[in-house]
Amino acid sequence: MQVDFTLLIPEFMLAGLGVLVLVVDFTVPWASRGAKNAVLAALTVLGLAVTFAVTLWMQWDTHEILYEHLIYVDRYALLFKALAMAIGAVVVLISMEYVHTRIRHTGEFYALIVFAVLGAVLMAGAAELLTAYIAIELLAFCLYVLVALSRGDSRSGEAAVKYILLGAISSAVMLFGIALIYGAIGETGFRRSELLLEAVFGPTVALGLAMFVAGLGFKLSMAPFHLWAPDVYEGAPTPVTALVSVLSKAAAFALTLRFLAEAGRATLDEWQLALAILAALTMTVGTFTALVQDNIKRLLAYSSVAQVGFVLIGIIALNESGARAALLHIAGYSFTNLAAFAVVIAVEAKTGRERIADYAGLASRSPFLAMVMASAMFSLAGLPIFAGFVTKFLLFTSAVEGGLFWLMVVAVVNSLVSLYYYLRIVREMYVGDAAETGRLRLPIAASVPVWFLFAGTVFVGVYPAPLMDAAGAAVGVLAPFL
Amino acid sequence: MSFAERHILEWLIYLPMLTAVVLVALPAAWRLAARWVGVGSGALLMIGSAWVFIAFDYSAGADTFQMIKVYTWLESVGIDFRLGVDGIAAPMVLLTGIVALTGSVIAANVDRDAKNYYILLFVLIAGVYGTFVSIDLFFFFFFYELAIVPMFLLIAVWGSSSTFADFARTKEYGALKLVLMIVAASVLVWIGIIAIYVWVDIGTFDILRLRDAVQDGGLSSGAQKTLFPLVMVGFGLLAGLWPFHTWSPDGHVAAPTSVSMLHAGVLMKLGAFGIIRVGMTLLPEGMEAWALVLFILGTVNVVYGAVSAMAQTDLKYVVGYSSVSHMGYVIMGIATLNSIGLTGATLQMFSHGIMTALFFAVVGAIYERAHTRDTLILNGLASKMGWTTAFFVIAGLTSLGLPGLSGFIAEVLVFIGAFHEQPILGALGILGAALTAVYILRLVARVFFGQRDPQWDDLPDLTPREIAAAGALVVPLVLVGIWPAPFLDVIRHGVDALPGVDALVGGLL
Amino acid sequence: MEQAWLIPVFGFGAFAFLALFRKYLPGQGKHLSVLAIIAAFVAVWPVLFDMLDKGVGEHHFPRDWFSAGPLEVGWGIIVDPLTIVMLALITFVSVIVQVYSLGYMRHGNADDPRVGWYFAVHSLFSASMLMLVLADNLLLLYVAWELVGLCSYLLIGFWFERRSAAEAAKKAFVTTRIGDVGLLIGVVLLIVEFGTVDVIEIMNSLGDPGVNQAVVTASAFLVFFGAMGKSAQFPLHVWLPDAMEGPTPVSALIHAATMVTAGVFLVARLFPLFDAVESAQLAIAAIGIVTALMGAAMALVMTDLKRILAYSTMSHLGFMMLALGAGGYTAAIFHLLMHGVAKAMLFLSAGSIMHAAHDETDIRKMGGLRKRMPVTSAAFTVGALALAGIPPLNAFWSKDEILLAVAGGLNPVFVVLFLVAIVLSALYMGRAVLVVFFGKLKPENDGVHESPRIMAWPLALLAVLAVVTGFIALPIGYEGIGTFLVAPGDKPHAFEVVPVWLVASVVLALGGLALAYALYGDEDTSRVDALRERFARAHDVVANRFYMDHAYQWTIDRVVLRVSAFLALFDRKVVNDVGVNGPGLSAVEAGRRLRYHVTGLFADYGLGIVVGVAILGALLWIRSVTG
Amino acid sequence: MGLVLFYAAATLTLFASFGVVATRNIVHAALFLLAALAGVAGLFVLLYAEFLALVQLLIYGGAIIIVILFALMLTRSGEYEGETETRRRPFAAVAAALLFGLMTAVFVADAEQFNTNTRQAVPFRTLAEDLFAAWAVPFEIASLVLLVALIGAVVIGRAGREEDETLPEDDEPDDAQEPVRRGSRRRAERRRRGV
Amino acid sequence: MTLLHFQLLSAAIFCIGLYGVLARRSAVLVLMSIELMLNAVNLQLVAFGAFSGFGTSTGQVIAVFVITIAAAEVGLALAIVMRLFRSRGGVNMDEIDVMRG
Repeated sequence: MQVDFTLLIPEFMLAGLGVLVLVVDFTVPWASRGAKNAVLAALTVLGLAVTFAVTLWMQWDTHEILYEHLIYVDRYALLFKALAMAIGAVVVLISMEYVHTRIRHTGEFYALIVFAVLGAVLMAGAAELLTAYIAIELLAFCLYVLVALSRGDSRSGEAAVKYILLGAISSAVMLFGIALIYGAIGETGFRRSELLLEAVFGPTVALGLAMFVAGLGFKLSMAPFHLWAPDVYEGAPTPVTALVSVLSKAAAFALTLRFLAEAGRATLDEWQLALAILAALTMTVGTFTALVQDNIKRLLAYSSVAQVGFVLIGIIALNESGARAALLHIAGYSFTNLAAFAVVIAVEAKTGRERIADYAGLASRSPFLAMVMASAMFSLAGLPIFAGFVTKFLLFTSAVEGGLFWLMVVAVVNSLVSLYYYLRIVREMYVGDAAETGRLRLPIAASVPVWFLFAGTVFVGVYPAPLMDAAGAAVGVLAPFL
Repeated sequence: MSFAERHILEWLIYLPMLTAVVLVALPAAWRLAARWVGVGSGALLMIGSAWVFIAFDYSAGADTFQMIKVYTWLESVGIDFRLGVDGIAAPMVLLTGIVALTGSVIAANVDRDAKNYYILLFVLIAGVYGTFVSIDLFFFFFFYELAIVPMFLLIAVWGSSSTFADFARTKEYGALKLVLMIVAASVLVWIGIIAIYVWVDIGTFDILRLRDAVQDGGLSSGAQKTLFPLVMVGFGLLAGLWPFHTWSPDGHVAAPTSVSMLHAGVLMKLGAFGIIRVGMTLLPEGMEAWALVLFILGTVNVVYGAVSAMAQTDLKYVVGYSSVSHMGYVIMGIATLNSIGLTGATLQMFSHGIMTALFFAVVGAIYERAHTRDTLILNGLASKMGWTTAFFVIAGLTSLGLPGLSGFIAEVLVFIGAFHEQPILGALGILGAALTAVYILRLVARVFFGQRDPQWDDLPDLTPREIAAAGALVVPLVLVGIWPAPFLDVIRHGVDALPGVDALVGGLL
Repeated sequence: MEQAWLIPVFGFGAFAFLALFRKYLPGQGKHLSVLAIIAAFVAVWPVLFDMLDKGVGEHHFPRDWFSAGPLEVGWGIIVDPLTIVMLALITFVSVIVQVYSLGYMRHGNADDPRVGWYFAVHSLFSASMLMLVLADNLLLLYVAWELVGLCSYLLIGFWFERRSAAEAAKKAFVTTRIGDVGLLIGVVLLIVEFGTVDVIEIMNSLGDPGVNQAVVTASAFLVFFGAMGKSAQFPLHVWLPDAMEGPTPVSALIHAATMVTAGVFLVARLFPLFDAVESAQLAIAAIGIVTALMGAAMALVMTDLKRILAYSTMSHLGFMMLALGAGGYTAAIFHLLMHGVAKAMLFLSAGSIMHAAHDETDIRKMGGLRKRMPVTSAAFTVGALALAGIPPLNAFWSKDEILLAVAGGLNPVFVVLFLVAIVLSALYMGRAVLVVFFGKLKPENDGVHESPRIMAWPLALLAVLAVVTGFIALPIGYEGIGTFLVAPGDKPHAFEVVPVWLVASVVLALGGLALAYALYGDEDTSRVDALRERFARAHDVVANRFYMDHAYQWTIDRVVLRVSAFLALFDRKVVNDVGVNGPGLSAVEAGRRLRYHVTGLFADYGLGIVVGVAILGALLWIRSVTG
Repeated sequence: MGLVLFYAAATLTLFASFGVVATRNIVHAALFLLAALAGVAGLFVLLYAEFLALVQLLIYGGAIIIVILFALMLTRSGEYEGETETRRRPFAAVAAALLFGLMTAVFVADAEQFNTNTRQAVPFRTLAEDLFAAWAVPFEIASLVLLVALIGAVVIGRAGREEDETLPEDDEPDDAQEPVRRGSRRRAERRRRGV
Repeated sequence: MTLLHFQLLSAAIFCIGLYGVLARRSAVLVLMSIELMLNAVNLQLVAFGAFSGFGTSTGQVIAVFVITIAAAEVGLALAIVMRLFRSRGGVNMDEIDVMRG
């Protein structure tokens, strides 16, 4: 069994980067917290950037399966690797100020982000159930710790307890599913199990599939496995919330799509309806509950539950356009949500407030932040000229192409209702009267990526072709299964 | 095609966008600069729009869609940035130009945060242009939605709340209702568009190719009949279709002047335009099946709007309900499905757009001076505010269908078309015109004529800038009223090419 | 003859110019308007002679006004005797009135501040009225029809600071527009049925096979409804007396001589249409006589000079309609002309009095004015006598024609009623003249003196005309009006005299005057008061204008406004609050309830997972078994 | 013989499992857990997975139980007074029963399909080779997971200890504390009501 | 002794564990119950590996990983629970409900 280890260089680099951050943190005698924070953040971002570049450079045209179906190194994985690293870097940048004031363990914080990125990268490449599970756990463990990192806020502890215990339950469920699938077909590789799944599809495989998907659903916060999301979003330090909402979603999505396409394509008829019902439930629950939230982080939690419901459409339709659109949507959602969280983080870092009412008059205190937030809200609501419009449009189109007309109708209606709560925030920022005056300024380090995110949201919304090509290339890998 | 012909349409979209970007870059303190940029851009748009209208070749045998420009956008899905105008879009482009210019002139009255106001205004304008000139279903919808988004902030931030004897309407309520209702309706359109794309299944959003495919039987009659109500209600709502019209009066009451002008003047036309562009063009059989329903709703619009307007005591509510009533004529005209009715409908879109913009400009001016729009309080304004009165009366006369002004030609054509199909409904439509006379004249008599209360003694008349803007709106009203032929020739070219239109040629009408 | 289109153009041009630039012209450009109308007046003559030369003509212009689908609406004119006489009347009276207005709109040494606007609208009115009579197609005719209505509105409301003027203007416009609804429906029906807008074409194809006679009948009634509005026929007459709020020259021109006769003209223009529908003709006659009697009755009890004249106008318009209903095309138009001249003169005289007496219009406060205002009183008397039907003044001839037509074409009931109306006519005219000009001069009118020459001369000119114009009925120099003005399809007929009717009408008219003298001949009002006591109830009804205004007001207040208030409330409470806010609020309410599914309890979250697994597993299992 | 052993181990495991979830004494619960783990280890032996049985005993018995006991002592959870069950106990029972029913049905339905009726041992060498060669990557990742868990345990433990310390730029938001107060108020209330 | 025996036993342990997770108040007990669930998984895996005749070690390998991860999870979870205990003065799962809705 000859394995080309060079193909795993990005993963090694990430692992090394994480350790390096820890080591630097421990060994360097820091002059001040500020310096430590800045240097470590810079180191992390630089490392992620280098890895990003190296990954793209080395793996642009690679299509390999390592260890006989353990790990894929292909365009599909590459897209998500790149996305994960970008997300990691952006989160580090936008949270520097917050970390400085609110997180004690700077080094561990950045190192854990790097490890989380690594977990996501591995999930994107996982070609087999066990690897997928371990990768999921790597990401999840990082998040458990990160969620608990907030200093002094007991909500953080509550969130962490709920998160890790529920995560453990979901792991157990997922593992039981893996056991059943493995037991039924004697195989854990996605591609090799595809035909077998069809041949032996019966109660055991059905239950195994259900339990495995439930585990994935937990990570995706798909209803009814979504209940942890609002509490964790609220309790976690806000940068971590951003990470949870974007990185773990994207990675879980990558894995789910790959699994359902490669292993589940043949039994599409069996599971499509069930998942479609859950998807409809997910978007509806997320949307309607978000209507009445007061806390912006909780609102964004429900909003991402709803967004996951939308993304699921593309997975469930399981056609090429659906997969492409879902990829596009998850990328657009990542940009957008990060932009929104950048604002939330900035506001919280300055004022310590996170209720929606606290955003009153933000437009006068910081036109830039308000503009970014408003555009993020519009994008999430699916309005032009932002990414959300195009990606939702394509997603819903794919649903009809996949024969799921009713699901598209549900999605469209939810998309409409969601506009209400997104507009609420916009209204608050532009119409409300600020309780405090004085300008809010974003640090340079954060404003650069925020500009980048804003521009990205608009760019994707106005000219999605490049991203669409990338998504197309990625989906091309899955094409035989779509 | 000349260079200009190839690029004019896209620049009608780029220019307002660019203006918005320039304004974003402008420091907030440079108010005057923001105004000049806004007005200058409006003027350029006006020139460009006029050029499009004039350059449109309506001679027999000329292509239905002209100045077509295609940019590949998302090849894999079949979405292209595809622009072109036909005889129905060309007058709408001109209308947009006129209202954009006058609107941006009137918008110079905005004191608070003028820069952002203009930014949003121009995004709105870009959306409107985009919708009128897009011949790709995706972009049609894209711009349609784009035109809605800025409304929320424009109304919620710069609007005005009002309290009445037994109810109150905050600007937030108006803004939220307007945006949510329009988006709710556009959701139906969305479903329809996607369904058309998938079911016709030729892998493109190109309206022209879809049209041809549908005419070759690419979409079953049942599907068309299923989808048409979605499109009808979806676009109809923006056109103020009863009973989905309530966003319109409330929204207009809350909106600042220039936004009302653009919204009632142009945006509402997008709805009717959408019914023609999507409903008639792509779902001709559905249109035919649902025409009677649309017809009845349109007639209800006319009468209901007029009767409701009669009971209003707020100037903007009156104008708002009158818009509902007048858009009813447009809907009736479309529902006739014959060439005369449709021609009338299109001309009515143009005419009403200008007229209502004028209305709102004047009403806004009154409100800015008197700080009230209550018709029970205002009186005798005519002797001190001559220009105001003159413009209001001209708008009012247009609205009640006085010959010599544009409304008459449009309405009469609608009536002729309507009588050909449904004489009873047509007669009700004419009755609506008489009701319009009642409420407009009551209003004029009450607000402008009669003894003046001393508290209004010091209200100044329109400023020269406002006079220029309002005057610019009067010109097309009179021009179309006296010499509608250039407009009708262009419109005829578009109407004749629509599928499912009864040309009414041969024998008696 | 083609150049006839120029006639209205002068006026339109003057209007456009004055509307835009009057502020910058000396005297606000009023002379320009007068010049324009004089030009129009002059331009009528070549057309007349041309027509006499070449006969009736229709002329289309090569360029269409507009076209939509197969419908083509051209610019075109008809020049026929009807047009010519209307042109002559309109231009002539307009010239007179405008010249008169030059004086009337001057108070002391200053013009009315809006005098430019006044003349501008006058120009527009004349032009529109000329266009109305020239129009060869229904739409053009309708356009002009509405424009004259607009001018009437603008001029009634000329002194809009007065609440009553504003209300009167509104009332006039709204009422006539109610009629116009019918007209427009009728016109559109005709257009749709015949596929053309050309009047002559439509009239020629009325009897064609395949024409839906129901449509023809309906449009006849509807068109007449329009005519009723404009020509103040019962029950749409209520606006006319109120219209007297306008400046008096306006009343003379618009509400006596020209615009109000547009309805009569319209029926005449579309005469074949009504000829074809017998029931419509009967309706016209009935409406006409009712209007005539009501108008006369009300004229008799009014104390306001202008209102007396207004009701008299209404009454005479009724005569014209009656004539048309009887098929007396010639008679109607003839009376239209004669009445126009006479009534214009009466109004101008009244204006002259008001100008002198500080806008006093109550006849009870007048008396003996003949000594102070000789020209005015002479003119007024001539006009009154003419309208009373005293030979050889002009209206005598035309009234006689009508009587002949009625006797020849209608039920005797109409004849009797018409004769009653003739008596009433003479009676109220006699009353007006006696009360205003004879008797003792009231002290408050001590300073009254004759109006300036620019107002007096037109009066004198009109008085002369009132005397002589009647003779055009006679075959002097040509075959007479009966051969000149002929209904389409009718044979020309020579002027005829039926002695019985001639004598009857003259005797009745004189009888009426005698009665008037008996009642109002001196200062003693006891006879009148006794009569009023005697017929108190009838007097009340008539003095309250048959409670028509009350009925309308009641309908507006209690029906229309209540319906609209209800609808507005319905719109807000039901359509908006329930239909729009309802779904929105219920969505929020759903969210409010739904949020409790996130209880915060770990156990519940875990339960969620279990339930989800169970549901998903069960669903998948079922699918694996079934499909 | 095998069946007897199976039933013995199964009975032990089930009984001990019930003990874990039913006993009121938490230390007892930990001991029951140990017993259940041992039972499962026995079952592993029956399935010819001796290595796994060993691992089970070593890691669980040796490590996890110790850790848990430490935790029990540190959190003083042993001296639990009053209710030991959550308010959702009935639902929990129903849900567990439901799932068990579903699983039973599934397993019974597919009882024959995957059952070869012969147990098959995997040679220890194969296991080792697979673990370190074929599954090398998951193995590596697992080590990272352990690293993260280690860091986490340390950091979180430390965070707790140093909670009272303030950072130089501390500006604790007011409302960050607010939920705690809310929570404790509710707790106090509940105590007062004797719930 | 068939696969079904082990499967049912495993299911029973899993569900008992599940019950414990949901019904137990003490966070530490919840963790213990989770261990039970994971053990059930392992039993399932090993039983399948032994009975299904695949002849591969995969079942056992997964079980090894499960045990490893479970150990790590317990450690981490306990740390978090302890932290919560310190800030709240209790680890009662019924009272960890500050955040809701």
